[in-house]
Amino acid sequence: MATAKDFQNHLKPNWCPGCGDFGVQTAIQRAFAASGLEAHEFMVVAGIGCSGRMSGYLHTNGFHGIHGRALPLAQGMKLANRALTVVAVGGDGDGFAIGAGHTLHALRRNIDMTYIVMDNQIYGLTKGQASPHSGVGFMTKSTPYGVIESPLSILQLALAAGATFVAQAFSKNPDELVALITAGIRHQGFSFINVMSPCVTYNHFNTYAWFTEHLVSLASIEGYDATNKKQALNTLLDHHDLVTGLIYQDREKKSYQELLHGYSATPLVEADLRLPQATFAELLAEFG
Amino acid sequence: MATAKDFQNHLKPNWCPGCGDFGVQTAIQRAFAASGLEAHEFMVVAGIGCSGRMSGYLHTNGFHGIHGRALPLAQGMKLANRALTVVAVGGDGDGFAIGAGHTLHALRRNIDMTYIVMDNQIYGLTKGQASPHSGVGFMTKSTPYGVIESPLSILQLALAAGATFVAQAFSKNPDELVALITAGIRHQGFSFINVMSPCVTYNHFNTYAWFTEHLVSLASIEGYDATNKKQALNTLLDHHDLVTGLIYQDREKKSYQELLHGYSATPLVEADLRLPQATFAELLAEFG
Amino acid sequence: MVQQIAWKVGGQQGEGIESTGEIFAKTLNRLGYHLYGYRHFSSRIKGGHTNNNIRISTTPVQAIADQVDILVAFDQESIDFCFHELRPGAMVLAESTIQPHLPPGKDVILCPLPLIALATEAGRAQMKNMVAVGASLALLGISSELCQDVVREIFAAKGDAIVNSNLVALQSGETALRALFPEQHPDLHLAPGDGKKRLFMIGNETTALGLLAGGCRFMSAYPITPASDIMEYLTKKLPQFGGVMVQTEDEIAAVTMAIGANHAGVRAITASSGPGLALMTEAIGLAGMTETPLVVIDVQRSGPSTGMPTKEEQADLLAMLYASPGEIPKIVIAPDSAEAAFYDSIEALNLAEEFQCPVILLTDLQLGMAQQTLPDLDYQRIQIRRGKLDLHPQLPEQSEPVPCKRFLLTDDGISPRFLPGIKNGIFHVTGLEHDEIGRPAEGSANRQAQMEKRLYKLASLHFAEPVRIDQRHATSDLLLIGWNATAGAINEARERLEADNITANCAQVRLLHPFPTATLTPLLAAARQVVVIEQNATGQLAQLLQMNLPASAEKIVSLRKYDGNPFKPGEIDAGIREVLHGHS
Amino acid sequence: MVQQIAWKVGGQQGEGIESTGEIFAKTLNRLGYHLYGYRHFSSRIKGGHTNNNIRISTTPVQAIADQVDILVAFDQESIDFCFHELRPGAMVLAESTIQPHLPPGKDVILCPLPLIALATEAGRAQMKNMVAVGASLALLGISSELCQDVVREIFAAKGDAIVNSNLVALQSGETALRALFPEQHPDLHLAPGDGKKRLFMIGNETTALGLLAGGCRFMSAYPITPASDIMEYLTKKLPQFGGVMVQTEDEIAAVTMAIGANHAGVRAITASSGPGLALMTEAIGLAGMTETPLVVIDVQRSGPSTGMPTKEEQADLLAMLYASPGEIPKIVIAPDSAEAAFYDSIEALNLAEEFQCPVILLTDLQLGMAQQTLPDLDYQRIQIRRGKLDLHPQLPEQSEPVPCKRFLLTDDGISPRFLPGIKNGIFHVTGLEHDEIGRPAEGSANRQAQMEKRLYKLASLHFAEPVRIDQRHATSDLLLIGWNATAGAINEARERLEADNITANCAQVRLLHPFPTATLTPLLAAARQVVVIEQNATGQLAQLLQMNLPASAEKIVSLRKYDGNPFKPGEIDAGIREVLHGHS
Ligand SMILES: Cc1ncc(C[n+]2csc(CCOP(=O)(O)OP(=O)(O)O)c2C)c(N)n1
Ligand SMILES: Cc1ncc(C[n+]2csc(CCOP(=O)(O)OP(=O)(O)O)c2C)c(N)n1
Ligand code: SF4
Ligand code: SF4
Ligand SMILES: [Mg+2]
Ligand SMILES: [Mg+2]
Repeated sequence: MATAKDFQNHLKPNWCPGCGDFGVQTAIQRAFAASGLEAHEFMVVAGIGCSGRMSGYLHTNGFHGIHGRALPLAQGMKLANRALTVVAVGGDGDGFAIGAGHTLHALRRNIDMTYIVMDNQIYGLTKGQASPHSGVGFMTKSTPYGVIESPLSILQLALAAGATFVAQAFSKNPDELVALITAGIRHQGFSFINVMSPCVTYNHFNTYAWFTEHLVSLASIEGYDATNKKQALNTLLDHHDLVTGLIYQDREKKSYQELLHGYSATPLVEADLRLPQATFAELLAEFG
Repeated sequence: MATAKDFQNHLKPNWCPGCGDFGVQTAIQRAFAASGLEAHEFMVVAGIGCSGRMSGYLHTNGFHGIHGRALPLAQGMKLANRALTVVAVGGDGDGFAIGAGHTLHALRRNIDMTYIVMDNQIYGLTKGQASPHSGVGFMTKSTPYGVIESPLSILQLALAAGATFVAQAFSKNPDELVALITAGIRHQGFSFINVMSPCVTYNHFNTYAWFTEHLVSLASIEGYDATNKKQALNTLLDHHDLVTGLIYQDREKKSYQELLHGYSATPLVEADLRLPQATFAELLAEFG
Repeated sequence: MVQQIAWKVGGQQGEGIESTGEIFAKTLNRLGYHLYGYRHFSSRIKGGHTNNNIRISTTPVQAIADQVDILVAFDQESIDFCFHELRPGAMVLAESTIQPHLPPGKDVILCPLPLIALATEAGRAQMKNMVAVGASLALLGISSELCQDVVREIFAAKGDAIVNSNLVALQSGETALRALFPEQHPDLHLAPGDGKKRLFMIGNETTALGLLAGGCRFMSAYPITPASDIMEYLTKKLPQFGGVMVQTEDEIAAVTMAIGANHAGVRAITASSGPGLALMTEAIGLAGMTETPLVVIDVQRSGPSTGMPTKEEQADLLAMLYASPGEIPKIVIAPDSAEAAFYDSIEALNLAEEFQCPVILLTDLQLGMAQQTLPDLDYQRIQIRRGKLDLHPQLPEQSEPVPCKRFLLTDDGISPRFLPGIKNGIFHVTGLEHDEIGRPAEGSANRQAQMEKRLYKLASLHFAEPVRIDQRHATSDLLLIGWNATAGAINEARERLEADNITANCAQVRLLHPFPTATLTPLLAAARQVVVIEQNATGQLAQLLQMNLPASAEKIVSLRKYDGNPFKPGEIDAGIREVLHGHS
Repeated sequence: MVQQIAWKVGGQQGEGIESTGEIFAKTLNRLGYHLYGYRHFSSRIKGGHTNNNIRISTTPVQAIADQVDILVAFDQESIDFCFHELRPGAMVLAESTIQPHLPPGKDVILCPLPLIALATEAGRAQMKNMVAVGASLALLGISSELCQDVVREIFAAKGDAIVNSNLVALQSGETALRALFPEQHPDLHLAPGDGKKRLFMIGNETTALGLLAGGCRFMSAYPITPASDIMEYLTKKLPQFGGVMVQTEDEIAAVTMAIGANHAGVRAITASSGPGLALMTEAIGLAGMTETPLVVIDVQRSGPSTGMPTKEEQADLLAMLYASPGEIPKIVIAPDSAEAAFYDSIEALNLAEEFQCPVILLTDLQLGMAQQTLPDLDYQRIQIRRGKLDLHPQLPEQSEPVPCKRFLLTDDGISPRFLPGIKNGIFHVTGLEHDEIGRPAEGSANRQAQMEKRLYKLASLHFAEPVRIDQRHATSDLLLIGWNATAGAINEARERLEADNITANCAQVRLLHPFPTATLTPLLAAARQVVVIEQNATGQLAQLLQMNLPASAEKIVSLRKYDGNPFKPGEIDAGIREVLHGHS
């Protein structure tokens, strides 16, 4: 069986020393190993951003696409080959600004795949502009007088979009992150994991220390029931989204693939491309 | 003072007889009149769809843009001329499919304007494909075997996006609709009004009769407090979003214009475009 | 006896104009006529004038006629709207209760008929379309008896009662016409058809069918006129083959999902029109950069912007050639008929995989929506060629964690390809500039090598018929060049010119990128004057010809139409004669 | 004594390479030298090799030098990376603790210096950059005393202690160099500057400043390299003038918000690079159709797709000309220098309002990011022209509820315009085809009239200097044509050719649409050979020239570079000589 090592490729990431994305990288490697699958069975589809470089730092199949489009690319791959274990990764700008529409629709579509966001509440790669998750008052290159829009509540949005698996983690708490990614991969449907992954270069507000102080583990909330959507929403409201753990999971709802009419049980990539002559004749017969 | 008549332009709308959008049209005309403003003070920005033709059927300024982009167009106009009363209108496909990202971000940006969606849970203009708000199982031209994605919960999404005014109405209940549009225009921030506006041609499921049967007025819910976000969310969950009335309003939060640093108190369109020579010299002096 | 007739039916949208045309056409098809139908829409769903123009001929036709011989009018608006198109002596069969009247100025025969009353008598007022068909057939000298089988076939599923009442309605139309207007009209009597029933399809259907036959098993798309037909056909049919059509949230998702599916190894496509293609621009660049096969169909409509969504135009050509952030390999194919669209769709899928790049299949509204009879589509011509894709590669053990060389530099610039998910076949791709193993790389030599690899790989492209040449003369007065749906009209115009001893060769350009300069050079050289006929305002193909064949640039004249209506043969004929006069 | 020197500093990103270059440049600027600086980035935020190449000259320069005279290296990687660029006899000032060594094969002088140690001694290790500046100035023969005022000015805000320790560091660099390497290098001694301090800016700053001076009061944008500078400048400055910069959720929102603001009457812009422009394609069509003024800035970078975001390229040209669903009026301006970008930005805003259409201001990464000294920007040349916009119209009473004629057909195709919100001035616009009052309309005559109105209104465009012509000879062996940032390198190459008695005229094309055919025709006619020099792989300007000037097509040769690095003068010189040989 593959170990975390088998997912390493010895490339030195181009992230700044201390960047939260390192923690996500090793967590992904451990979770992939924990899933019992081999390296060639994964497909990691990445957005553009510092976080987007992730696909190049894992020894699996990877597709580093264009800004904001990791999710539709990934969904296409999964539907084309249901045997692939597809994981999309990207930044908060990638997923909640330019890609916001795709994120909502991927959540509702519920294709069996996993989406990991490295949320640093800033645009890292473009050197420090505000993201949709930047806090009010935050001064960035694009907001020299401070952010004046309220940050989107990513987690509540996910629930409203019909998500069947919503979790949040902290890149400095790798064990919980590994467990959540592993659970997400196992989930039969779309799993969304938002990871607070500090940008040490451009976000001096939402730092490791800040998260350590503010994040509350759902495990510490007595009687928290992740299958209860109402409780999930109310808890998020109470804690201003600053929780970690599995927030909500719907184990009943079928995935898109299961619901698709006529969908090939074997990977579509293996389908015979030629139409039998009789079938072709039948198709023609409809036009006359 | 202007009356509803002053907003009529005697054009025969190209909607099918019985289309829900007629009710929205007259409600807008009445609400505009109720606002005490004159016809030339409004700017109606419309998306593309049957609903998008609205701007042409009102005697006010109108901009009929491209599919899904009514909101950014409208926000640009409002910021350019804060004296204009800006109202964006469009369909559920326009606002929640192709325009979903803009909708979320307009909600969080909270510019002082109003957005009215004519939600018929179908693509009318393109002759009957599923919309993001179509129900599961609904057979349309694009889903001959039935819709398999859960509909987006538009109202819960709006709340999660940080909306400060969220309402829902039914095009067949014009008095409530007029009241909500009027309140929305008065609201100091972004007001979102989702109007169930049946498509009599392509949606034979979500019909007038269906809505009449299923919609619950918030007025009938005892102790409903529209300033309480938690209650709003829980009520939506309980009623599967099938409520009408003012769902949530935050009267405290300042609008984007109020928060903008240095923003001209007079309409920006009136600003002097020439820089004084001394100012220009100061700007140059920074480079050397 | 005549060899062809132009028939038109007009009325309000939603009152059965479509079905009237359909029954009429189906009947004539079974009698062995060639048909070409083109619809006029109003920009509304119900109500508003619509008409369906059907040309009936004993020989193949691919253009709408200059004039209408028979107009069936359900309302006065239809008479007023279509009057200018009627030929002198044309017949207007009009519903009598509307108290039809003719505008002044043309010698046209008005035949008021109680269509609704007869239909009501036969069972249901809606059957007025059947009454109109019966009357129309009578005018053509075709006994309604010949149509009874068609009616039986069409309504079989609805039960005997419906079949019978429709038969009665059909018959009553014929009877009424003969009774009320007994005069014979030999100028409307059609010579007999050849009795061979043909396919009757629109180009969007031949395209969609070609895609299916060419192995497309995945489509992601967003609805838009006039491309939605393709999506609506494939969403019905793909599940029969295990495949999927996903209606996405927008066109950006549509094209990127298709790129994802292609990358994984399914033949996947998307289809849209100008506004949607505009939104796909960035992603098409990604397909080019990652060398991912991709077929995108652009059914052009009238722009700019939302423009006139139900109207004809050919104005996306240069945009399709050049729109992309940066320079990529791209193949642009423009079928010149609905029949060609079938084979070209298959070829587009093949070329996308062979050259590992995006292929744009550019059609236009007229080609996509005109309903026409077609020769049989040939199963034997369906080929699946997947190029350097190895579905069962023998791969050496991947002992080091280094990706496979997806972008291996080769002589022809095309790298071996296998699908992701294979043991020892781990690979990585990126939209950043990259090295052979698909890792971001900015070195100068590598950049140049990869750039040249991508751009020059199309040098080995062989496209069967890049220009459809109809060369009657070694040298000629004229060379008429067009693309997409104009072929039929150009051809008819040419015959009229030839009849006046003006020699003309014809060429319909089918491959627009890489541009078939070598094929075109001798053709242009052999003509005294080159007229480029296009449905746009800036003469886009003419510009391309000028760019690529500067030696012939001075001979090139551009004939354009951009009012949203397809060229009629007479308009082209007249336009060319004007050109000739201007230059003689 | 020499008239110019190429100096370069290299090290890891994040360790102060930027500030080293800045202090060095600021000092030299105050001494009256002309400067041109170009940076090399790694695709990472911290770490990875970066370097800053500064050319210092007693006369204006606008290109990077062929070879480097002095390299300051903080690490071995910088030596290895830049070695190939060093001229024989060049000096390498290297941090001694890295134990620097030179690759074999070139006669270069290595001077290890204890930069860090001296800096630490002076107070802080980071001041190694100041030590390096002191040593570099010493090499140029410039006493560090001359720089003391600069240091004082730069650090004034940080207090006397910082000023003083920096002065010490500066001095120690000079002292150490003279002590350790006392040998004189007259080939590095710079002739004195003219003592005139100039503006020192990047093109993105001149562009942004031009926009501000041209009355832009609204910007909506999404971050992207290399355009973000414009947004970051305007977000700081606009509030000072009551204006707004909105960072939007994506580029589609950015451009449509700017269209909205322009429609309401504010001069509004957006800026991006290739990928962002691709996403704006559809909306630019809307601006064209609704005749809304709009300025979009495209700072080109290396594509295709995400490509090489920090590298130079000029590959968006044809896309900018043709990308749009359908055909619209569009003006495309390409400033040929950072200075020109200032005036052209103002002109872009004027033309957008005068012609009521989108204007693309096309620049490139080199032009946008190269730091350079500039002649003063002239306040007197700032004009605001708003065309047919009437801010205080006298309108007749709008007694009928009919919109005003926003799309009135006029002789020049440009309709009178006033802003929405005025009593009696209610009007409507739509991206659908429309009539004069802005209502959807599909009639043939109206369509044709509106289409012609839009497309032909640019006929009256007068652009001051559509081609920057430097014509030394009535007829010449060569005409060298370029666009955007290549002007400087082309000019230097030209001098070398002329020195060998090869006569060459130069032309930098600045207006790309409508194409300045009339201006170019005599120029091309007067040359024996035309070389088109571009930073792309397909020769886009060459293609355009071929299309528009077919009579000269055979003379046109394309010289291209597409490895992401700007042309150096020597590369152009060599390329042209190859062309000449190939053709002689
Ligand atoms: C279409 C497009 N627009 C803009 C960019 C520039 N860009 C690259 S990454 C990025 C955002 C980075 O932020 P985020 O997604 O949060 O990722 P992070 O770097 O913080 O991990 C932007 C705007 C681009 N590459 N493509
Ligand atoms: C970019 C683009 N894509 C697609 C279309 C085609 N289109 C026009 S309206 C529409 C959707 C209509 O649905 P909705 O927004 O719900 O409006 P309705 O007609 O139901 O009022 C679509 C897909 C378009 N005009 N532009
Ligand atoms: S800039 Fe921020 S997000 Fe990017 S690598 Fe550095 S620390 Fe990480
Ligand atoms: S199709 Fe539906 S939405 Fe459109 S006008 Fe008709 S009823 Fe209204
Ligand atoms: Mg981020
Ligand atoms: Mg709808």
